[in-house]
Amino acid sequence: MFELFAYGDAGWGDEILRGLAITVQLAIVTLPVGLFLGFLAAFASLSGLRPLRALGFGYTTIMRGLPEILTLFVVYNGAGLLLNKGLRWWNPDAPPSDFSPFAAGVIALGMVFGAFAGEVLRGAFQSLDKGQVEAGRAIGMTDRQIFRRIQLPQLWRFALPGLGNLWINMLKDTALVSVIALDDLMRMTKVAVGVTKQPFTFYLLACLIYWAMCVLSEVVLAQMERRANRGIRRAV
Amino acid sequence: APASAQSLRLGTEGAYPPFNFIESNGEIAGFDVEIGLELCKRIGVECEVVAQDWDGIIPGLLANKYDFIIASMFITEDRKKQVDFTNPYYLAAMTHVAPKGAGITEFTNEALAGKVIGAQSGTTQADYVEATYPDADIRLYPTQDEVNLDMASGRIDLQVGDMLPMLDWTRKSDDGACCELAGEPITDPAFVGEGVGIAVRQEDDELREKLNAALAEIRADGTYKSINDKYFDVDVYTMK
Amino acid sequence: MTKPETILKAEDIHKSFGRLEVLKGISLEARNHDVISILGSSGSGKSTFLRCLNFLEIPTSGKVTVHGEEILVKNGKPQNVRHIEDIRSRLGMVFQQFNLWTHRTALENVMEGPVQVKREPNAEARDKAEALLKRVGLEDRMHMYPSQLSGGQQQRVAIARALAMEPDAILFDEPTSALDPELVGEVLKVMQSLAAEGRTMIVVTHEMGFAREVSSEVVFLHEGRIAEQGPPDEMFANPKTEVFERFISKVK
Amino acid sequence: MTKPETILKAEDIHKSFGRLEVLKGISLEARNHDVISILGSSGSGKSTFLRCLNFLEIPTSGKVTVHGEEILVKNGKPQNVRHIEDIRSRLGMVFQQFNLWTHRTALENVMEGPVQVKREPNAEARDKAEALLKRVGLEDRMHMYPSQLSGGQQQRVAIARALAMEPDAILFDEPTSALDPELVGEVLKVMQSLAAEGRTMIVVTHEMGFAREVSSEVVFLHEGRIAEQGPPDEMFANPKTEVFERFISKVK
Amino acid sequence: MNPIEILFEYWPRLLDGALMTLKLTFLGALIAGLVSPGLALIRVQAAPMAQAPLRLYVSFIRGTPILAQLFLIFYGSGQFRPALEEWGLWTFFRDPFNCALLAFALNSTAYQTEILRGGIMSVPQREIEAAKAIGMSRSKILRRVVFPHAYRIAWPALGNEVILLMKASALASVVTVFDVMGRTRQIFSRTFDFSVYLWAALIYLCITAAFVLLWRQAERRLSRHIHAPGTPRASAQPFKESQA
Ligand SMILES: Nc1ncnc2c1ncn2[C@@H]1O[C@H](COP(=O)(O)OP(=O)(O)OP(=O)(O)O)[C@@H](O)[C@H]1O
Ligand SMILES: Nc1ncnc2c1ncn2[C@@H]1O[C@H](COP(=O)(O)OP(=O)(O)OP(=O)(O)O)[C@@H](O)[C@H]1O
Ligand SMILES: [Mg+2]
Ligand SMILES: [Mg+2]
Repeated sequence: MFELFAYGDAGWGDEILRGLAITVQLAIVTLPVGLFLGFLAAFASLSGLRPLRALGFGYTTIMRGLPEILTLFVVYNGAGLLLNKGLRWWNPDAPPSDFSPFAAGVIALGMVFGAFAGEVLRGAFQSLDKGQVEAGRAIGMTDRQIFRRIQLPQLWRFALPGLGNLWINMLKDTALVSVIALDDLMRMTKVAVGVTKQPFTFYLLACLIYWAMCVLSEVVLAQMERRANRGIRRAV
Repeated sequence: APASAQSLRLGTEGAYPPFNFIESNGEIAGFDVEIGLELCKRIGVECEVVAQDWDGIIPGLLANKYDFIIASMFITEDRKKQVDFTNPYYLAAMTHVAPKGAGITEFTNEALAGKVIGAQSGTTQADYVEATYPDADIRLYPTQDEVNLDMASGRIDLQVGDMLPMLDWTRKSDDGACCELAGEPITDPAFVGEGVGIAVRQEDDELREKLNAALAEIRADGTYKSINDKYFDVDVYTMK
Repeated sequence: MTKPETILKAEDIHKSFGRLEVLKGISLEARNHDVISILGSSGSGKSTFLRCLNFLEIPTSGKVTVHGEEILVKNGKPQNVRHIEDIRSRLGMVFQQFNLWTHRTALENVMEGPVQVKREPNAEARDKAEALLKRVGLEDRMHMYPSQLSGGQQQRVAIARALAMEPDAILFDEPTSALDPELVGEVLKVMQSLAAEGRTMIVVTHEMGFAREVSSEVVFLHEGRIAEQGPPDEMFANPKTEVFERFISKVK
Repeated sequence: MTKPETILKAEDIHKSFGRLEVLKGISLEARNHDVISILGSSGSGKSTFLRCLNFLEIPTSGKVTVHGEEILVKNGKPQNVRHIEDIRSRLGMVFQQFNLWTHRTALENVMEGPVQVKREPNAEARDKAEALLKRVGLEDRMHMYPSQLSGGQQQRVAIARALAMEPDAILFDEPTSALDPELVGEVLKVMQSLAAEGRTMIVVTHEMGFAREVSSEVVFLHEGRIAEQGPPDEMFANPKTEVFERFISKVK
Repeated sequence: MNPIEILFEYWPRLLDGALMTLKLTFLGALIAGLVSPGLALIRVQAAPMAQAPLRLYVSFIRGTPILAQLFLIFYGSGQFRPALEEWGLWTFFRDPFNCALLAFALNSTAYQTEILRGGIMSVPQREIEAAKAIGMSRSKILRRVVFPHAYRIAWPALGNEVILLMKASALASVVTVFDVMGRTRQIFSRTFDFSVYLWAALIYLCITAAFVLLWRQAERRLSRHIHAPGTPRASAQPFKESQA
């Protein structure tokens, strides 16, 4: 049994670890992309401009309503085709360019993360105490000062739990990239199953690895939340 | 990619033993891959092997994720609309596979109505099953591996697969021992077409010509045969 | 004492929310050392009026003048938007719910305005803030966060915060009504001492005691209009309008 | 009038939260027609004591007897757990925050106890509930949800809900302190009329007026003990303890 | 082919997929909806030791990709066929639909339990006290006060969960259950026509939109007492006012 997981040519330990590395890389690269999109979406939906608001609303609503796997396929299959068509149109002699599964994964997962994060951030903005904003106005602060000095520092505190959940979801969603042939943890597991014919063993192993990552994330997030709430709740 | 490139990428599935599969050291190997790499050598380029799930294998070529597909793909009219094929590099037939002692002898829609029939999704086998047995309970799997896995665990009564991999599976693997080939080989040209070819993008005529030339070369000098013999008892190029 | 000088003047303030006209033309003048109590039953528009004075609500029409700086509003559009922040920094405001910034300590709450709005150097602002917190009896709570303070203490921090801007006048909107009865006293004491110092204050309140004993003028709002106005002794002794009479009898 | 009969008796009630002893042995007896006001500063244990009477808090030790039914508590374990629901249905309770069931109308709130606990037929319970709501002046609000009622109205529904159980005594925990000053009057009026009817009531309150004029006995709690107790006139006229004297001076 | 032709040729397959998506979602949510109230109560009330297995289950489900869970149940059960046959469970696991449904129901149960637990915990303690104060029994309090409130509070979150479940059902095709997504991939691998994805997106958005409308309707009904017309100013609770 244990030789199955051995590290090296005979066992699957090294393949699965390599898959895990891809999974972690994918999640870590996606996070800033998703957060950036999330902030854009939140600002768009809170903006005073109607078209911008509509854009923000459309993006968050549609992306949240579509299965992640559909988004992934659209990006992976569609974007590659479009990219090449676009390039040809620009320069008929352009060499066909490459659109790697990794990039597709980052873009698709980032778009999904961004849509949800947009809502989390918008909600956090709106749950900031209006009284505190008024107190800022009442001493003559400008809107920018109010945003920077009062809203932004507290935004983090309100948004952190929601963003933490999104991170964990995204970590799990990376498993979907296995269907577009990125050699992540899930795909390496499938490969191992294909060869060893031991589906239960290997899928369970994969589950346990994902679980461990999520539990670890939860621990770290709880720590961050505690820090963010310093001084907010009573010590007792 | 221009055929003059120094290196090319070879796309294959990696879940279709013995033609293409992933070994426990993570390398992709198999008949398709060996032939493909040999052809690269003859053209004079380095080749990198890229694994791609079957579902997306043609889109992947069109999106330039690799430069040609050598993945036991039948040359069919539908596929020709999207990609160009080289000359066939082996001939093939499809076959039914059933659990040993299942006693299925008649292969008509009526006889198989209600039976659970499996095949890999997106393949000519799947097309064949769907067209021939509309009244059966048809299950389509992402990979051939999974069809086999489920056949071994007894979820399906019958499957249709490529002749050679099925031969290999039923005779050489442990889990394949559950099952045996059933009925006559399926050679209906409407499904099997002209045989199995290498797919390239339609604009890459030069690459296609080079591949054809290299194929003829390895066929002529016996390299093909030595690879063939590592995997099969018969010469798959002629099926004789 | 200097001679009475007009600090804040509101002329014919109107305010509607949608189709509901809440303020129907209110004028009020506060001179140096005035302590004006605004009374009125719930919904009469007291808070709205107070908030119009420093443009937390933009009046529908009217004119507000603070220390010579005037803003005229027509059709809900202030003519001199630039001056709004200026006027706000000249008028301190103390809210019913204190509205302290929960992510800052008491001291930081008090320093924020001077440093960020008036651009005072940090050290200077800190000294002043410490002095002010001592003034309201909180020298030992300066580094606590609002959530660690009682309501009465929070409200005293809010008063110190308003004072830190060295305002020409301070507006109070029911500063004690969110407090437990026992904590009311400490805040009223601070307000009383501010009045004794000669600060100009406008106070919306339900505390009849304060209105009677501390204020120099009482304004009674009824349905968006000033129904009665005058020195407290006179007004409470013989109310002229029936509504005010009923109001006094109900509240105590 | 019937002759005084003991309705509720609490003997030597102790209550600790963790290591904090909040009640340090309190005994109290309420007879027919008694209206007992419990005074005390914040944190003195008034609410806790009241909640021990109907076991919303389980005392650490002591004995509560309601109408002959007694529950003895030792080491935080009541000896007669079965009787708790019984005792509760004999003691009405009116909370500071009203605690109406927000998902039921006023009428449904009042009917809930009789129908669900006392198993009265629906129609009968409805008639009674309607009569009670009329009694507290809410005949035109019966089908409204709590969120559609003012605080004073909600508190009156809560009183009707307590009355609907035909309790032997009603406990009030600061029934007016969550109300706007203007709404206090309506609730006090209803309570006054209940007292006049001869209902047995135990009232935790900050309303000195009510304590003085309506109650037959005043109990002053200080740090978990009864510091002073007696008829209101006497107590307010000459407080015997320093703490009570200080208390009266602070609250008014 | 243009998008319309694709739809014209393949609509029966897409419709078939849509029905499967609905069936999986509805049955999965329903089973979870029946099981979760009991589990939620355990989560709120039971001793920590008694909760341990439940917490482990919820944590596992929430911490692992549903794709992995699907594979684990479907292909994993195949590995244990002899044992399952012995217990008479193989007939259940033999059918891929059952396996997929089991995975989704297990998944949704975990999430619904947590949501409902949150709902139960945010029932105003005071209203429970008021019920105790008139002498209601525990079970009555649950039925008359706690659950009506908890469902109202949890309703929007439960709706979200159903939508998430519907999206998750797009993975069913990996175990040969062909929902909208499965059909779409099948059509795409035949036509390589991108527009079929757009039709799939449209189908999902329509299902979601219809569901959201229905759910809102029900929510409005559940919260009559909050959105009741003619609500006066909440003068009763000066604390709540400015926080709204
Ligand atoms: N932002 C708003 N939108 C709509 N109506 C409002 C708004 N703010 C206040 N009102 C309405 O204006 C009227 C006056 O409100 P205001 O808060 O000024 O009364 P108030 O005298 O301060 O009462 P209270 O003593 O209860 O604080 C009320 O009828 C209120 O409902
Ligand atoms: N559930 C609890 N856990 C721990 N301590 C509590 C609890 N309930 C009350 N206390 C403490 O018991 C003491 C008495 O509280 P209680 O609510 O009875 O006071 P009170 O006299 O009613 O005050 P108030 O006038 O503020 O309502 C307080 O110090 C309070 O902090
Ligand atoms: Mg107000
Ligand atoms: Mg209390």
